[in-house]
Formats: sequence, C-alpha cells, structure tokens
Amino acid sequence: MSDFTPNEMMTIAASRALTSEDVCFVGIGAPSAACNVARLTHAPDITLIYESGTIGTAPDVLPLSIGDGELCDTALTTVPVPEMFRYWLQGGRITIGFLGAAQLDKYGNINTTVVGDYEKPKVRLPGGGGAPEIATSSGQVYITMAQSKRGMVEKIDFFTSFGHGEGGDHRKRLGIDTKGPTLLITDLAIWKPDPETKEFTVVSLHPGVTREMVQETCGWPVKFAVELEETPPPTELELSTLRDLKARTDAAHKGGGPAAKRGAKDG
Amino acid sequence: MSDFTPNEMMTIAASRALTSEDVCFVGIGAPSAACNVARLTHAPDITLIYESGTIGTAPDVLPLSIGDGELCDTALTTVPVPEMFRYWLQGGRITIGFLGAAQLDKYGNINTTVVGDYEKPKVRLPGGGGAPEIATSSGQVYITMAQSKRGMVEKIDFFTSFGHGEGGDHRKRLGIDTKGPTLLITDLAIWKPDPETKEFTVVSLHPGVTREMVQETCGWPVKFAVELEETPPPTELELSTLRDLKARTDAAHKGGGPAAKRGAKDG
Amino acid sequence: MACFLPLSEAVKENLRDGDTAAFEGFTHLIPTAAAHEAIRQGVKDLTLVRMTPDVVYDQMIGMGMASRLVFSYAGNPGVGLLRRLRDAVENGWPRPVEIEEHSHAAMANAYEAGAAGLPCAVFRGYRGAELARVNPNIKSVTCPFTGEELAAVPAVRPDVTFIHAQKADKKGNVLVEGIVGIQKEAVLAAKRAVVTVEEVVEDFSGLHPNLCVLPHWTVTAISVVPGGAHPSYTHGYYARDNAAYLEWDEVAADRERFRAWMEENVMKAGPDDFAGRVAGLRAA
Amino acid sequence: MACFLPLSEAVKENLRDGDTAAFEGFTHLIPTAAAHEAIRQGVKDLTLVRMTPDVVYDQMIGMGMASRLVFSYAGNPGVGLLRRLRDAVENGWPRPVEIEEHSHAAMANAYEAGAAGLPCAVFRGYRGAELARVNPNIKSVTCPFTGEELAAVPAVRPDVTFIHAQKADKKGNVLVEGIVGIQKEAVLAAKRAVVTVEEVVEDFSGLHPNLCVLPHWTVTAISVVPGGAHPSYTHGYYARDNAAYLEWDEVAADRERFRAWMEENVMKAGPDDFAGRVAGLRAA
Repeated sequence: MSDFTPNEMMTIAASRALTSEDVCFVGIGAPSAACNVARLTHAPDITLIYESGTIGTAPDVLPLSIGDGELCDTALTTVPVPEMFRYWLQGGRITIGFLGAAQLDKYGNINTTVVGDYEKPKVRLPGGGGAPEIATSSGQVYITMAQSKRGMVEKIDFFTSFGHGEGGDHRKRLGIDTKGPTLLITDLAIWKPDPETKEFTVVSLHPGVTREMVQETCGWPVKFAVELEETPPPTELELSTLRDLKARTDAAHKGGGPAAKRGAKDG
Repeated sequence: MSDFTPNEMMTIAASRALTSEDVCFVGIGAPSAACNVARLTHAPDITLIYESGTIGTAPDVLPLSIGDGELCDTALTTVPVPEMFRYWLQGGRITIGFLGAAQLDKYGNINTTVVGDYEKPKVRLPGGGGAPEIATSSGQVYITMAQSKRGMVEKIDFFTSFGHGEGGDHRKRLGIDTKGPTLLITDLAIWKPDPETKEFTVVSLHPGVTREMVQETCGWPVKFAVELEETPPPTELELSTLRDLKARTDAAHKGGGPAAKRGAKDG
Repeated sequence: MACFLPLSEAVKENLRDGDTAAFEGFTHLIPTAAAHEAIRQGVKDLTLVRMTPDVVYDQMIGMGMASRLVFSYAGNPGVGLLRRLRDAVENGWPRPVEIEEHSHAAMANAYEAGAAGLPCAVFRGYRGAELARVNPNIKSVTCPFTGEELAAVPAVRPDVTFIHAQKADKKGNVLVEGIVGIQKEAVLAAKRAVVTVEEVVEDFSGLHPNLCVLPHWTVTAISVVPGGAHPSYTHGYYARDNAAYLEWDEVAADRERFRAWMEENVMKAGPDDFAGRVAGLRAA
Repeated sequence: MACFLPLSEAVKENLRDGDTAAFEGFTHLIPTAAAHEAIRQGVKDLTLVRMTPDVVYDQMIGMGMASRLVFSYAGNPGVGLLRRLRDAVENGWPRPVEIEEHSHAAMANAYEAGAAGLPCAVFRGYRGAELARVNPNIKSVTCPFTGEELAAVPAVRPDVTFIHAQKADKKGNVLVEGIVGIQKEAVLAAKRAVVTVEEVVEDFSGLHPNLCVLPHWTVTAISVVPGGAHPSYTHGYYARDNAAYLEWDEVAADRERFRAWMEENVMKAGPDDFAGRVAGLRAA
C-alpha cells in the first residue's frame, strides 16, 4: 500500500459508493474525479451526466469545466441544456446527484451563493447553478467536500439547495419525494444521515483519522455511530487509477494543472 | 394558353399569394401543391414547414403525407414534433398557415372533426391535428378548398379551428392577436374578408366563372366586391410547373396515384 | 436496462390488459410489427394513445382491443378516413370506443410534459377551438406575471410505449433518425418502453454527437424486426408502401373483408414476415 | 433575414444602450469576439442575461457596461470566482450591478419559454431553495389536474442575443454542433440575433437531418470571426485555452491590472486578432 493523501482517500471512498447501475449527475472537482475512478474500476457501466448536456460520457482526462470538449467527444449523446434539465433531471432519471459545497450544515443543506447577507454579501459566491433542482430531483444526493470549520457550519448563510431542511420529515412536508442527501464523504470520514433526525452521523473514519480530528474541522457537535467503522484504505488499483487519471489530466491541460488540482466547481 | 381545370386554377391562384419571404406551415393536398408551385416559380426562397418537423423542405415530388421521407431528405433540418409546435408555430415564426377544410363558414371557421353532433357523429372526420393552433399562432391563414354546398356552409357542425368567429373583432375579444384567415382560394374564386365584418367576400372570379356558379356551390348568400376582378389565367410556366410536379409525384408514388390526385389531407 | 427479446416475449412481458399504451410514429417509423404482435396476443381494454392513429390503430380498434383512444388526428395518411375507427365511434362495432381528443400541439406538449416528469403541460392553445368544450381534460392556468390565460392538459404517461427505430447497439442504446416525431418523448414518458429495430450494431462510436439516441437504461426491451415499420418506412432502410395504405382503405371498408385480411396477414403471420414485405422497397 | 456584416457593424446595428442582451455559450462557443466588440463600442446600461456568466461578463461588468445581471451560475469555469463581478456586487465598483438570480433549471426553462413564445416557464423547481425568497420573479402556478404547486419564472426575451457557431452557409443558415447548450433557444427567444462563425460554406447539403441548424430567417446578422470564441473553444476547430482562464483569475484580481489588460487586449485589438489567438490550439 502506498501512502495516500486525505483528498485521495475522499475521492476513492466516494467512488466506492457508486455502481454500474447508477445514472449520476456529476459536479466538477471531487465529484467528477470520484465518478470517473468508479467508472475506471468497479463500475464500468455507470452513466455519467454533466449538466452541459453530455450523457454517458467517459472522459479520458478529467474536465476542467462541465462543458469541456472531452465530455462531448466521449459521450453517448449530447443534448441541449433545456432538455437536460427537463427530460433527464426533472424527469426523474438521475439516481445520484453528486454535489460539492462551499458551506454545509448537518442536515445536508448547501450554500454556494453568498457568505453573509444576500443583499450585502461579504463574499459573492458563484451561485447554485444546477444544484437547487439536483438536490430535489435526483433519487438521492451524495455530497463530498474537504472538512473545515468554515465549510461545515452550524447554520449556513443561504439555502442554495435543500437537504433535509430542519431534519426529520422536512422534505416530505415540502412535498419532495426523493431521498435527498444520503451520504457525505469528506477527507476524514464517511457520514450518513440518522434515519430519524436526518442529522449527518459519522459511520466510518478514514485510516489514521481520530474522532477529535473530525470534530476539530467541523462547525457543529459531531455525532458518531455506535458501531464506528474504519474506511478500508485505497487499494493499489484505486490509487493508481486515480493518480493516472490526474496525471493524464495535468498533461492534457497544459497550464491547467493548478485548476485541476484545485478542483474548483463550476456551474 | 393551354386548357386548365378549376383545380389547377385554384392551386395556381393560391401559389401566387405566397412570396419568398414567407415561412409557411403547409397542410397536405392543395396547400402543399400550391406552396411547391410557388417555390418552383416566383418564390424560390419560400420556407416550407410540415408539422412532422421538416423545416425549409424542397420536395421534388409532392408528399402523400406530412411525414414522407422526401420532406426530410430535402429539408434544411428536421426537428422533433414538440419543438415544431413550441418553438416554430407557437413561437410566432410562421407567417402563413395554409389550411384545407371539410366544412367552412363565411367567417373562416373550419370544421374537420365531425359531421353532426360531437357525441353522436354522423361522420367521424379525422380531427383537427395541427389546425387549432395553426389558425391562431400563424401570422395569417390562407384557406383553400373546392367549392360545394356541403363544404361551404352557413353553420359548421364543430369549431375545429377558429377563424373570425362571429365576425368583427371576435378574435381580438378572445385575446388572439394574429390576423386569422385573410384569403380563401377556391376552384372558382378568390375571397377576402370584409375589413369590418370579416365575412369572406369574392374579390376575383377565375376565368369563365360567373357569380351564379359561385353562389350555386356555396351554402351562404355570397357577397361580391364592388370592384370584382378576374383572376389571370395560369401562365404556361405555372401550368407546366404544376403538371410536371404532379407527373413526377404520380411516377414516384407507384400505385399512389389516386391518393395524390385526391390530395387527401392528413394530420 | 434494455434486454434483447423476441418480439412475442417483449410484448407479453410489457403489455397487459387495461394498459394505457402508445404505439408512436409520425408517418415515419410506425411500430407495425409490435402492434400486430399485440393483436395476436389478444390484449384487451387498452387505452390507446397516439397523435396520429392510423392503419395499425384502425386494426387494433377493429379487433376490439381498445376501450379508449387519446389522439389528435385520426386518418389514413394521404388516403382519408379510418373506417374501423369510424365504425367503432359511429356504430359501436365491434365495441364502443371512448374518445379523448386533442390538438397536435396539445398532444405534443403532453408527451413532452410526460418525458419531463411534469403533471401537466402548459401552452398557448385551443383559443376559440371547440375541443375545449367537449374535452374535460383541457383546462387552463394563468401566467402569474402577465395574467395571460394559457391552456393546460394532463401529461401523457403511458404504461408502455412501443416505437420502431433504425438500430440498437449491443448495450441496448437506440438510434432514431430522420423524422424523429414524438418517439423520444413517448419512450421517456412511459413506465416501460419496447423498441423494435432494423438491426443491431457493435457500438455507436463515430455517430454525430447531437443525434437522437435513447440510452439503454431508458428502454425496457428491444426486438430485432427488420421491416417492422411496414407499410410505414424507415429512413435509410426502405421506402413507404403507399399502395398498402390505399389497399387498407378498401379492406377496412367492409367488416368481413377486414376480418379475413387480419386473419390472413396478422393472425397467421409473425414478426419474421416483415422483412419480406419491405424487400421491394429497399433502395437499390 | 440574415445579412453578413463586419462584426463592428453587426454590433452597432443590433446592440443599444439599455438593451437586455444575452451573450450565450455553455463553456463551449462563448461569443468572446462579439462581447469585446460591444466593449469597444462602449455600450451602456445593459441588462446582461446568461446562465453561466464567465470571463466575458466579468470583463463587461468590470468596464461598467451592465446595470443588471440575470444569471444562474457566475464563475470562472474550472478556476473559481469572478473577481470583477464580486467587486461590482460587493463594492459597487465601477458601478453597482443589480442581480436577478435563478437556478440553471429555471434559466433553461425561461429561455425555452422565450423560444416557445410563452410568457412564462412552468417547471418543478426551487423546492426548499432560498432563491425563491429573494427573487420576486420566482412565483408558482398550481397544476389544475393534480393540485401540485409548480415553479414559474418569466420567459427570457432578450432584445438581442449573441452566439458563436461553427459555420454558416451562403444563405445565412447557421450550424451549431457539439455542446449546443442553450444557444438555439437564446437565438429564438431574442428579438434580434447576431452570430459569429468560424467560416462560411457553400451550403449544408449532406448534413445529417437532425442537427442543430438555425434557419437564416431566425438570424439578424452573421459575422465571420475565426477564433471568435477564444479562450472558449469551438468543437471541431480549436481547443479551450485553459491557461487564459487561469491568467484571468490574476488579471481580474486587481482593478488597475484589469484596466491595463482590457486596454491592451480589447480596446486596442479587433475581431481579426482572434484567429491568431487560437492558432496554437487547433488540432494538428
């Protein structure tokens, strides 16, 4: 087993949650890497969809944006954007919506809109893009992000997309019949919502990670499952697949390396 | 000048009303023949659209149906049917909707649905197809049909598509801002709506046609314009173009001759 | 996930008595072989949906399989009326058929809404048209910004849709080309979808990126039936059999002749007979 | 009717102070040359509409041309935030920009409704999302059949839309290929449409029948600007200039550096400079 970074562990843990049967609406950055590692290892038949309209895409290198040419070149078909949102997302055909977050609360609500007040923002973030409807129209939602107190907060500044709201049956009360966030994969742990309260609960710690490390990088008091597991470390295949993918990506995006590493999401 | 049939005169008179600037939503039968004669003579740049999705089509032979392969083969592009009705018809891009009719009243209202009562019809006709929205979304509507007392009636059995309703400003009162029927071309005459009452009025008699002939084949008391013109007879070019088109059509539709001659409309 | 099945199995597994079923095709690509298989299996009490019911719906209605028809234009394309449908509507023979009638714009929007997972379609339509009086499924909504009253119809959501297409690849992805009509929407709107194809190819690599492709996970079953759209046509494969449409006008004019024709050409035939019917219609 | 014009004339004739303008492109085919021409002409008080405002909107906003922005995701694709937009929203520099913010689904539906001639778009969206609280242009309608409450937004109807496309034919028909995004809808929704293209070909004969083609009578003006999408890309012509997007992040970080860059690369440049910028990005 080689050494691996927390970020690599995050991506690989996320990839394991995906199957060949999934139809996955992919955000850029960590979600995109995880989805493609899954495709290149245990889930070769997974369908990856990017909101630019590319359906069943199989990029050889990770896209820098949701509209890279590589996505279209390797897709089964590329449809107009209105069709993507009407027939494919709203039509209920997406099994997994895979999102990142700037701010996240313990009920899986996401903010990528503003830090501070909406009318007078301290930081104007890019906005929701596809997220508001991905969060409610996908069969379930997986979230992946690196932990930090700035990112994982008690109270998000803006509800860009709805997770479990105030917890419990809040989704149902709004008439939303999809499952919402069912999985959170960070660089330190795997989290699942409590069946009743829907509060994200740590169910597995990545190798070498302690409860304290999770709590120190999270803005709310963390709940841990009674039977806390340890995430299996990356296998050789997983790690080499991810690293080869990143290397191919860096080579292809001459001058684009930093962005690929930063893995910035775009709309 | 060769001899010509009333039907040929009708088709040629209708073709003259079209220009290269028109974007025409074409019904099968006489409208289709007229539109293609126009395209092959004085209006080479006319855009012909059939509701099957073919845009800018230039068939070498007349289609038997709105979805013949020839229409697709010669079209600029072929779009899905929902797009046709949403972006192209409802979007207000059609300058001329060209319709036939089973029953027509003097205000240009059309019935192609039933003869008799809707619930207990004497004859169940094919129905409206695209006509209800062609009649209200096209910039203006041209109608063409052979005259008969059974077809041109005082009161139609069913309002499949709306012309000028009860006349006057009835369209405006329903919030319809397109012009509606502005031209009726029969095998005997050219009719235009009275500017005030919107009642179809004969403005031109085809060569050799008398007022009596028009009245005898029409179910309502016919109004004639004060300055009644005579329709110029078909030119050599018009007639040979139409006849060549029909001959090519008959040859192409081996065994399909009767239908082509009948020129039955379909949806 | 699409599985490849003989047509008889694909129909048996996906079409049940009482279903709402769409056999879609817009003059082009009409799924005749699938409809004939349904006729042979004697399925009953169907609600048949289609924008342009034509010969195959005339046949199914004449065989008494339909209790209800949702449509916007019922004609024999290029020929005239549908005589079996008329007999059912005017005389209740062989059984009465209830009718829900729309305009093309409404049906197209209703399928589109079905594909889009919406409960209804909203469009500008039926203004001054009398169908709005006789069809209780035509209602309206008011634009909250302009106050304009727009037409609304329920989304079409068939239990099962049948279409015919040019080809599938080995994974079960389906390509539709030419006049694509409403077929994609009809498949996406349905709970189950059965596609007959002319042929199966290895994969779709090299296709233009913007073509009409249905991913394999949107299709329930695929059956290979060369010629399966006859007497309709398949763009790139064979031409329309115009003579057959004319012949139908005569066959359907008489109840006994109709039944004899059906016995001979449908009940005693099978999917394999279609290839021969289009042999003379293929491009040289 | 499309007429072929030099870009400076096409912009002058079709973009006016106070217009609502869309320069659309979805990562692919961004009409950079047209946006730069608009900057050179100093057009003012624009309402800029776009799903994914990126570098060119950052530039126009930074130059003080926009009083309002209608959008759903404002980012430098693959890089991060838009620093000139942030400066305008957070600090009012060089002028305040009013914001109307939507989700992608809403914007896509709003353009689609614009293309379809409807006053509003109806879709299932914004459930639990806070934009519905802060944007008064998000309302709802009730499905008259199921009672479900659906979201409604006004149709987008720009005064003028600019897009970049692969090619036009001599009549002015336009072909868009690859990631077609929302460009067709943006053109059809607009009162006027200006298209920059890589090249002009004799005609489109031989094209697959189902491609995204805009008939010449839907386009107001066409300008031939090879490379006109740079640093975005044109499928089939040249690749995306990822380095330029990274560079922009640094340029836009500082007001003075931004202005100097604009002076050098936009104000003193012209449409003819784009071909050179993509020379190294064309496929070998």
